[in-house]
Amino acid sequence: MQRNHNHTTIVTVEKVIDETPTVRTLVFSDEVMSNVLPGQFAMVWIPGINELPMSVMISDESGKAAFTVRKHGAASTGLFNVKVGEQIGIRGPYGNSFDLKEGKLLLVGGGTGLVPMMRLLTHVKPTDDITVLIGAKSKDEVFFEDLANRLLENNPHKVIVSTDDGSYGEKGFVTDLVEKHVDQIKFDGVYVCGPEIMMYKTVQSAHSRGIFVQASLERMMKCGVGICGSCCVGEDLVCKDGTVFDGQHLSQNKEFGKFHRNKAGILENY
Amino acid sequence: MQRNHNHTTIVTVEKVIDETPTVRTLVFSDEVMSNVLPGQFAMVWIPGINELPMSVMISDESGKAAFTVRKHGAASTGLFNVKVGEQIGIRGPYGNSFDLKEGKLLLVGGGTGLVPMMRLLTHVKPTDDITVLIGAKSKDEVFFEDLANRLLENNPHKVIVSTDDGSYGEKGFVTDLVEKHVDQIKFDGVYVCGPEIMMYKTVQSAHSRGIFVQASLERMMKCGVGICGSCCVGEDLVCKDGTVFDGQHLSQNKEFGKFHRNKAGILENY
Amino acid sequence: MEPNLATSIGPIQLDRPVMLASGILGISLDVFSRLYRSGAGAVVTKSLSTEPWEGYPNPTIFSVKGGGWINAVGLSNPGAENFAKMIEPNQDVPIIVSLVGSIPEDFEKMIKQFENCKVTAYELNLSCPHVAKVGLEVGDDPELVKKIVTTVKNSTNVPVIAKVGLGTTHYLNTVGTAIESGIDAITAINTVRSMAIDVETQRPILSNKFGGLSGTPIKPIALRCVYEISSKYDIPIIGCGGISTWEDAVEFFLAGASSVQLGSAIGDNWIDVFNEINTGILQYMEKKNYSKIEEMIGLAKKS
Amino acid sequence: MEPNLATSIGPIQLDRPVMLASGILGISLDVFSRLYRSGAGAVVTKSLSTEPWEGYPNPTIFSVKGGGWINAVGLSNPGAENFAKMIEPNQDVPIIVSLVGSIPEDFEKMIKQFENCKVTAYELNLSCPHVAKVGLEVGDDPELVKKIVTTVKNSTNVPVIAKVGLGTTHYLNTVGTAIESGIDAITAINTVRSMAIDVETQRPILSNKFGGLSGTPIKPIALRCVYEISSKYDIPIIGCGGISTWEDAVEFFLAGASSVQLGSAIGDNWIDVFNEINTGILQYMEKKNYSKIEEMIGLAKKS
Ligand SMILES: Cc1cc2nc3c(=O)[nH]c(=O)nc-3n(C[C@H](O)[C@H](O)[C@H](O)COP(=O)(O)OP(=O)(O)OC[C@H]3O[C@@H](n4cnc5c(N)ncnc54)[C@H](O)[C@@H]3O)c2cc1C
Ligand SMILES: Cc1cc2nc3c(=O)[nH]c(=O)nc-3n(C[C@H](O)[C@H](O)[C@H](O)COP(=O)(O)OP(=O)(O)OC[C@H]3O[C@@H](n4cnc5c(N)ncnc54)[C@H](O)[C@@H]3O)c2cc1C
Ligand SMILES: Cc1cc2nc3c(=O)[nH]c(=O)nc-3n(C[C@H](O)[C@H](O)[C@H](O)COP(=O)(O)O)c2cc1C
Ligand SMILES: Cc1cc2nc3c(=O)[nH]c(=O)nc-3n(C[C@H](O)[C@H](O)[C@H](O)COP(=O)(O)O)c2cc1C
Ligand code: FES
Ligand code: FES
Repeated sequence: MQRNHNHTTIVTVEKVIDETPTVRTLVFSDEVMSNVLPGQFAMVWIPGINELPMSVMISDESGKAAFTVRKHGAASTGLFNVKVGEQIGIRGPYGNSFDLKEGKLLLVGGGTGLVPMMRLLTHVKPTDDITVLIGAKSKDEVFFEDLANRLLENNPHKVIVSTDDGSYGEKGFVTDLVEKHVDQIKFDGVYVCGPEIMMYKTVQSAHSRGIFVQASLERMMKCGVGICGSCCVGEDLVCKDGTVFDGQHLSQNKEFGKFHRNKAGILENY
Repeated sequence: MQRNHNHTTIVTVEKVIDETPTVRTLVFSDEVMSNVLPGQFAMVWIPGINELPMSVMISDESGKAAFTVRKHGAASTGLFNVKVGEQIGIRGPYGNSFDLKEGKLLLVGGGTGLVPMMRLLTHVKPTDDITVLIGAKSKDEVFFEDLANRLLENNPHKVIVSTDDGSYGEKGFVTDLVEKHVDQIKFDGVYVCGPEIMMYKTVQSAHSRGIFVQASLERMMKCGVGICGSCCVGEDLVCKDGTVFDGQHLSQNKEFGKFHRNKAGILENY
Repeated sequence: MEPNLATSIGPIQLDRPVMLASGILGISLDVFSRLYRSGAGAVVTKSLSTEPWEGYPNPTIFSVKGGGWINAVGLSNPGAENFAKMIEPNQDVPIIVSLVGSIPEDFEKMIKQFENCKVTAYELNLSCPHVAKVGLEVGDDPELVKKIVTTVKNSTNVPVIAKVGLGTTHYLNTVGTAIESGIDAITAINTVRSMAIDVETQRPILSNKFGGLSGTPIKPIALRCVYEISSKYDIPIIGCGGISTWEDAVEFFLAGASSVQLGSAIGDNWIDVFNEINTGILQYMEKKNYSKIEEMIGLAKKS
Repeated sequence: MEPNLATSIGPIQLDRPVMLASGILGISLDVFSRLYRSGAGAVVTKSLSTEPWEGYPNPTIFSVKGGGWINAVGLSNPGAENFAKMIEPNQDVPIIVSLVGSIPEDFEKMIKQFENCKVTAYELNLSCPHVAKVGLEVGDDPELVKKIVTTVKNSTNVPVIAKVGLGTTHYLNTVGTAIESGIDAITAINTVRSMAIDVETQRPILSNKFGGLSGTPIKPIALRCVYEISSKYDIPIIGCGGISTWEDAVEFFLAGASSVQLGSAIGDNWIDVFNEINTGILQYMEKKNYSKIEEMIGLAKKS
């Protein structure tokens, strides 16, 4: 019987990689998750604790996938603390995926927003000329720089890191780097995932210059399947219509970059 | 979506053929029913009246099927009285089918038990040498004789009718004719459907001579799918294990030819 | 005459007979407009309480192998006041405001907060099967139902619907009490209390352990409730539970419902389901030569 | 230690934990033997009454589009006396005799008729949802339940099980009453009252209009009932409702059932289902390192 993506599958964590003091990658075997499209996510059950939406991280081993989680509140800390040999439940993949252009591409990621970007890198053509911008608060929090370089070995590419405090790479917000890049280069596609304000500015920078841009949004998610409504942003449901939206569409959304909803569904400012 | 054979499909009766004063054939369009195997049956819903098991009769028009019903109690009389343009519900096909041998074949049918025999005739090879024995009480009740001859146009064949009162064809019970035939000819297969006693004797005649024989049994049926148990005969469930059983198997069944169960499930003698 | 999808549920008039059920995608006015444009005849809001509620932690929803969903979102909602502010600009979308509470005063207070809103009806959730002190725990208490319905009817001229479900008190008694207290219509049914256990980790999956079953599995149960209510009482009924095709909707009309709600079908077929059902109903009406939904309501009781 | 499928339900010992539910293929001793050989741990007979009953006219069973069945066979059965005669020769097959009746004397009388039979247990059907004056109409009346259970317990030393379902009285109260009156075990649940209407002919499909929903749709409901009973009372439980895979069976064990029954799964997967489930449970036990079913009973309540 084919697996119904809405039914929870239990997998065992096989490897835990510390990316930074607060970010870990948990690797597990699952054919379906190893083949998701860039931008797709899973609902991840940490038994007895919570269930969270997580982008599906790549693994270098075939048939495997991973989650890269930053410890934050109780739920993500629960996932962060899962040990090798422990079980978690997964359902999905959910959501649409990035529409990958060819030519000069700009990928912008912050924190765990880099996860879908890494998977996107596994889909580029060898002829594509790729620039990856990685934003972080400080040196400690930089990860996936080496991975990005490794994945792009056979491509013309640049991987540039910026830190807010300048402790590593260029100093300043990654969105300033974005602005600089789109000013100089006519990209064929810009892709962004990270904090909403980073995505908002990146979309503005690219879209206002007529450059094709897509962002993968995050919202509170309960069901992941378009029932509960908790992930709405304007009239869009992130889990079902997204998570990936075009700049064109986002520029007309009243809530993107301005509001999100909390667990009770109350609009809060970013 | 493919049709689930357990879900009732509503069809409209398009033609009604009077076979005898008490037997009618009701023709309707239904691709699935037009292609059932010989021996298979349908559960037929007469809205507001009852639901009955019925062998699926052939029709000369493609994409069509029929039921040939003898009016008896309230349920079958309800079906008998359905007019052209009225709707009935059907589910199925249910049950297994005859295992058709090649060579010299003997088909024995009584009354509406001829229905699966007619369908069997549409599956024989042109080289098969076929004898059809039709039993009836009296001349009035003979039907499908012409049809059998027509279906066997291209085969070496004989169609012999016997009536209990001798008012048509040979006089006597059809089972006496069976006995005579199996004595003279080493048939490759014998197939029978009709009153239980006719089937019992036919099975005995053939099986005792080492001739392959199959009978299609009738029992009270409520569900048709192996849930309710009302169709049991010994440890067999007619709807699920049958309706077609081999002589070998039947000769070991304690109830075949002797008992059947009434609507309350009480064993009654034949 | 061309068939027409309009229907009336007692004093409530709708252009189309299939509504969005409460709790499904039900927290944003923008989403409501989108659903209305997609063919919903009305939208029912998430059940609102006097205070904002976060609801239960995840997992709050579970997809059942045999079909359907079990949810225990725990009535998370932004609270009636916030919600009223959000829908104030609305003019076009028929919005039915669903309310939960424990005492009559809760409902009275919330209805005041909607004074400046265009509200098509209120739906009193007397039937959520997984939150303490509200929902079914209210619906199962006939005295409380009486007080709440009476109070609400005295607080507003907007039509009031009671939503019932399978609880510890027989729902037909709850319906009877609501009718005696002046209710305008009944929605039947809510989700059915259920559970799922993971065999690997050996624990209930939902954080709340128990949740409510919705979707195809409950359709035969919901249909029987509608038929039973319409056979026993003379009250407009909104059928709800497992509806996902036009045939399902028509079955509910034939059983006595004058309109229907759906939720879970959206999780399986997304929001196109409204127009698919509308189209199917229209074709059925053409075939049967009906010009109005009304003509088919309750026909199955005649046979 | 090799895992072993034996289980005990209070005083009842079974070699294998999956039984045939009442009313399924349940009228012939030969069929019982066949099912036992196919892996059933015990068979429950069709519910028997003091007199033979023909049951309702067809259609008596309906296959639901979303899965499961609705049946209203109307408790057709050959009567306890005929039935007792039929099973008298039985020595090997663990047979649980299901009984329906309206008054304590009905049950008393039938139990006498089984005096010469090897009966593993009696199961009192207090929960059939579609026949007047018996089944749920009895189960919904606490006084009557008390009288019947007390009478039955005084009439026999064979263990007695009460089978409950969703009626108009809360089933947990029925369970409580049965326990106070001395019942040995509880089977939960029976079918859930339901209905299906044909949109073409616009009439209820079953001749009795209402029937009981069984199969996959009711599994989440049944599981919650078992969990609720085992959380509230200390009584052996037989889980029943929608079980069709070994995972389903294990879920019921984890919720607190010490054995399970199944019926509808036979309509979908035929009688191989018993051995499929037995094999799956054994593999699960090996993986989890259990030697007895007992070790997993109720584990989901610990989390
Ligand atoms: C599509 C998608 C993909 C994601 N991918 C990743 C990833 O790869 N790695 C990663 O570390 N994080 C990812 N997240 C974020 C993650 O789901 C959590 O939001 C985050 O881990 C904080 O959760 P918390 O409950 O521990 O924090 P809390 O302190 O409880 O909550 C902090 C904030 O997190 C958000 N949040 C909490 N629960 C949820 C929820 N169920 N759904 C969405 N947001 C929630 C809310 O805005 C909340 O206010 C993703 C989110 C989405 C929607
Ligand atoms: C597999 C199968 C195929 C059949 N094919 C045909 C056919 O092609 N043409 C035809 O005329 N008849 C056929 N029958 C017989 C038919 O189903 C009825 O049994 C018969 O029409 C008499 O039904 P009644 O209810 O009108 O009679 P009643 O007077 O009510 O009953 C007479 C007897 O018919 C039998 N019977 C009644 N109801 C059923 C039922 N639901 N299932 C089985 N037996 C029942 C019982 O033995 C009963 O005692 C078939 C039966 C089976 C099992
Ligand atoms: C996720 C979810 C949340 C729900 N929230 C509510 C609610 O807040 N108030 C309410 O009255 N019903 C609520 N319900 C019940 C639905 O309104 C509806 O009665 C039930 O789901 C049956 O309909 P369906 O099968 O079409 O989903 C909820 C159902 C689901 C699945
Ligand atoms: C056709 C049919 C007949 C039934 N007859 C009885 C009965 O006589 N007595 C009884 O207690 N339960 C009866 N039941 C209920 C079953 O025993 C069982 O409780 C119910 O079907 C749920 O289990 P399942 O989902 O495995 O079928 C019947 C069920 C079906 C489908
Ligand atoms: S997470 Fe529930 S609708 Fe998107
Ligand atoms: S007719 Fe029900 S088991 Fe055969």
